[in-house]
Amino acid sequence: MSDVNTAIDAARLRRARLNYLNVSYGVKSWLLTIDHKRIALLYLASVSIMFAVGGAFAVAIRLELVTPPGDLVQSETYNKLFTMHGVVMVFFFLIPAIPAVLGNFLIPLMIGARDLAFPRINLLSWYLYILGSAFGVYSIVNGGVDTGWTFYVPYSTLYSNSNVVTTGIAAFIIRFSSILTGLNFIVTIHKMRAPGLTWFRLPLFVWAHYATSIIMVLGTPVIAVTLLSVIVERTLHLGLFDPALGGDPVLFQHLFWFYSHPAVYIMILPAMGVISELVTAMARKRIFGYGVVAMSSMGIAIVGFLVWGHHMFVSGQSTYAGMIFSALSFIVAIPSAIKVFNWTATLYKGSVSMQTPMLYAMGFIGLFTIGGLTGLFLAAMGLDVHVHDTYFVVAHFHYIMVGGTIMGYLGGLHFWWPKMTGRMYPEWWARVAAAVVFIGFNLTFFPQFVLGYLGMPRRYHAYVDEFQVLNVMSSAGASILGFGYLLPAIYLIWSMRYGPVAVANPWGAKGLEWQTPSPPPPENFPVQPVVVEEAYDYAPEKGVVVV
Amino acid sequence: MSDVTRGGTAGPVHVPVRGKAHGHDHPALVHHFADLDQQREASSLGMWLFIAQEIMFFGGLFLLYAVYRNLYPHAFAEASSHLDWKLGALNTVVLIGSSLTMALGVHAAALGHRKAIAWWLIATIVLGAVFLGVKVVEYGEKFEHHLVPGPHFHYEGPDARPAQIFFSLYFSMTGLHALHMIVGIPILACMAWMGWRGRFGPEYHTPVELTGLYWHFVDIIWIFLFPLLYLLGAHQPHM
Amino acid sequence: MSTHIVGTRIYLAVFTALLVLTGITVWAARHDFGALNNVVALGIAVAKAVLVVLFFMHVKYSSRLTKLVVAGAFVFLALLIVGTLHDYYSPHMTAGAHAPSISRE
Amino acid sequence: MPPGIPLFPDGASTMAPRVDALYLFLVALSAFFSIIIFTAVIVFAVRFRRRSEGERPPAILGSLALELVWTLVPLGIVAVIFVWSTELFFSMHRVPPEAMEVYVVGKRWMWKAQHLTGQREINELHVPVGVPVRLLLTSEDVIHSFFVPAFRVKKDALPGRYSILWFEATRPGKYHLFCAEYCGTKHSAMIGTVTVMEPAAFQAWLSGGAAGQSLASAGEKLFQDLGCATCHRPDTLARGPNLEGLFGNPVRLADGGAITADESYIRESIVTPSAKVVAGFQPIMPTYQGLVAEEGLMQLVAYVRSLQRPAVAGGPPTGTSVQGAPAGPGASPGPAPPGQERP
Repeated sequence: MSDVNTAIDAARLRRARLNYLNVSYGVKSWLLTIDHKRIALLYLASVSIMFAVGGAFAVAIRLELVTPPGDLVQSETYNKLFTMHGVVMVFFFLIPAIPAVLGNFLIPLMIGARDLAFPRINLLSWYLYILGSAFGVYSIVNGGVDTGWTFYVPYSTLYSNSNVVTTGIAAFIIRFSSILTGLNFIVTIHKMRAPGLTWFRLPLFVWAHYATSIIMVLGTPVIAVTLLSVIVERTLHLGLFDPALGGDPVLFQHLFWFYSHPAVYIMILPAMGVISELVTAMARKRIFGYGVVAMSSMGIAIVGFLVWGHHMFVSGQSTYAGMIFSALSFIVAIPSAIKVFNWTATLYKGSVSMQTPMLYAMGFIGLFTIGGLTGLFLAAMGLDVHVHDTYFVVAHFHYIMVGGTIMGYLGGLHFWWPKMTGRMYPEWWARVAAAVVFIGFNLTFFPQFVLGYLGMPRRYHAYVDEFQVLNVMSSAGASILGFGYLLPAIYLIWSMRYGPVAVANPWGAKGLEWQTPSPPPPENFPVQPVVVEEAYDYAPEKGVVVV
Repeated sequence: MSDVTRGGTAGPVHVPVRGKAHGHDHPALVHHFADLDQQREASSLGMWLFIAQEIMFFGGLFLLYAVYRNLYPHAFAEASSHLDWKLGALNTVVLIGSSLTMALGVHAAALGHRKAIAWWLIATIVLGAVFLGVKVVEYGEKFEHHLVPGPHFHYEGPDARPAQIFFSLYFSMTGLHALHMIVGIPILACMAWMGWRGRFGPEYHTPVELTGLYWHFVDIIWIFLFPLLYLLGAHQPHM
Repeated sequence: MSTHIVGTRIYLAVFTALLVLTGITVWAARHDFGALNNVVALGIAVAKAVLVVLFFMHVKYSSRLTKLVVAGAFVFLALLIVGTLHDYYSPHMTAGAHAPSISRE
Repeated sequence: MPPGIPLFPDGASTMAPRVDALYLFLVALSAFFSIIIFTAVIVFAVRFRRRSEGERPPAILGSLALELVWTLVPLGIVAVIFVWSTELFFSMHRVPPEAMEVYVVGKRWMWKAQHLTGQREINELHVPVGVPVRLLLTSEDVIHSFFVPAFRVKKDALPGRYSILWFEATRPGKYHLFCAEYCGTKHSAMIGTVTVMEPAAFQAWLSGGAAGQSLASAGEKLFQDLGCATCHRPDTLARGPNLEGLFGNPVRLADGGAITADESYIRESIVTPSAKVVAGFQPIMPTYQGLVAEEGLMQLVAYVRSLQRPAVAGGPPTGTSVQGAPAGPGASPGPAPPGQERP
């Protein structure tokens, strides 16, 4: 291990090397960059800001819910708070977070390419993201929007008095950012792989992003046209969704969930890819059942398109349509379960290091397991009738999106931080933060399962007294969770300047991204790498090529 | 030392990668591609994925159409008879013609026939403009007859509400389609100019090829819009 | 691996076929085939689209990947439309409640 | 958990124990799998912790047998859950024929209920214990959702269509009624109480207060006021279908289709008459969209429902719930117009 680093350090000194960070300076060199690594950092900065904005709304929500009556803010304000929390977190943070930051940075490195296939389109994606965010921030500053992130008609088209149109435009624009990112990834993975890097040698992170990109390209346009029709209907009132004019509001729900359920997989699949990387690197072991894990990503992406009706069991969908959607929803649970089992089996007889990325990976596996299993409650129609639109659903999707996606994102950020910045983060602080996040998360969201089964509906500004104890627990947990998120924000920024200088491969991990210096040179690899072995080939007795 | 190599690279040896024989020094080659073939394949796949997302984008509107058509079959047929199927058929022929000239333009580009590229693409632009001109006439007619959805919509008979949905879909779908053509025409002009300047040849004509894919896709959308919008009520005695 | 050059005669043949099919669509629309009206209209449109995709867009001569992307896009479009229409056509168990309805024969 | 933290909601309907059983089964199943996964992850992480940097663990590529086991076993388990939960869902949709009817309209931000006897309530619903109750739900504006946690039932109330929810309360008491679908500013204030009473007490409640006229007779009044009877009459001058004995029976339509005349059909025929024209009639009826409020439409539905064909012996198609409603307008039963289906 150490001799590796020495060798690479020596090589680095020899070349007095340039990396993608110091190759040029100035605002212009960043805003006009077409280097995927710099664009990834632009995304990192922008999604972090949006995460902070969305988090601030969450804080206000949890503060309001400490007491049963709506006493902190007006109902109208509260409705805007949870709507904007949802809109900002889903559209501006969760969907772009892992693909646009980690995926952008890592996919070309992992497949031995110099850049994504379309670097200018990649930059365009970021500008679309910024333009969409600008509309989003404008909507917020202009008084916000109160429809819920789901924009259900006819409330959003006929009754809401808030900024539905500008928020719709924001989400509409940001869709194209997402579509172009997905398109770029698919082409890159197909056409830019290093010699010898066959499909079944790809890191699972790349497989996960490939599956995600399919959803981005095929699902996102549908929500774009749906939002467009809401905007048109709200402005011109043509009757597309107004029952008084012959329209059908349930049709909107079909269109909305056709994208928005697969969108959940846009959020979780990349995190699953991250976890596959973390588990193998931290256990220094091949993934258990590579082919199964890779194909389960594809299975989730495709079957995930066929389950949207489970959001509509009580909304007037036909009984038999509900039955089919329920059956498919149970089936889509299987590949997720398979992944969890395979990650667990990978640890068996491994050489497990309990550094921060591993803590996040373990947290992910635990929380995703709970999130996934509670998904079964919601796919089960007879039970979903009771828990639908209650805090049970809120708890479930936060276990997936916060417990899953954000744990994966933070784990990945720590794991690849040395590669991205050339600096190590402070290990002790990072472990503390991981523990605090885990505890705070569970305290925040586990009580919400109970609240949901008790019958507390979601999106309630005021609630009946018997729900108070659990709400107080949840709010208390939220303050711990918020503190847990502040820690990495502080020490990661600190480490960019003061952290110990990172070697090329601090984890002793496999994967092409670790074969180039930290931070990588602008062209990624000094020479074109050639792959001669399977992914995660840690075992010394197998597949070794000694030059 | 052995660790470095086990990581999956064959060490610091410069390995010749893809077919360098082909278009390796062409001015159009972008730095991060190994050769023109890789660049062409990547661009073409990108364009196809773009078309795939376009299909889903229009797909949302086709779904709205399918549901409301099934809910209100009679109203849709009757409303459809207010469209002039003759103009629709004319436009179909014009657009198919423009697809032909587009295909011939791509063909000329692949052969490197400088002037032929420009002329075929100009023919495509002209046909596209004819299509849009007919569309303007049609829209104007609808406007005069108060068939534009919104406050001025006026429709006789008991099916005014579903008819308004029909016309909303008519304007959204044909409008979005026309928008795609309006976007396409300047791109065609640009390609014609580049073709005239001799930028394309057997080795490199990807931009023309991709523009062609886009233009043909727009044609395909119309191929579906024509029977779905114009011909529903054709066997009804209305017009 | 360069572009396949398709002969201009094929283009002209496809163009003629498209014109003929357009004529058939218009003719067919003026005759009532009952329940088959949609099948005929959409069948002809699909045939035309297939001709354009295969010849004008060169998919016939393209890689399997291109064919897969084209097929995949249409499959997902079908999923969207069939999945939703299925809700409108399948029955509600509770008598008295149904979608803004489609009469069933 | 310390005392004072509620963990389980009240159960007060026939559905509650069945939903709870499935819930508890799933909780146990989730606990079982979570514990297995957690234990395995922690035990492996500790037992196989990295002891030295040079460690090289064995390469284990996978095991087809294990993959099959952890694919097929979960598949079997979800199949069981699917069958169980779908059966439960279906029984939530099989309304007992003897169910008592209540008509409910959601409106921002209140629930308005009308009993057949004419009692009206706002944000309250009184029902007897031990009797199945069928709610006909709709909304005047946006989508609402009628949710009674203690009964474990919920159904969206949609504008422009009817949806149906039924329950049978098992225990007298007062239970929460919530709106579960976000409906705007005062969504969280769209709450109320369902009061379950002993049958005798419920009868007393029904007969007490100013009930006024029954729902069907309110509907009849509306029917007359709107001039419906000009065309919908059982004699030869009828320009619209005769409504007597219509309810619950199949109707042949002008386009060749057929439909059962249920509440949704009757509502649709009032607001969108041209959608389904009865065979043998011209589409001449004007729309009443916007002219009659949802509650009025429900009264009309109740009235049409109450119209039985006097000539036919045997019970009304929908059981006891419409008893006490007046028997149709005074006009004598003439020959049914063409197209009117006879059972």
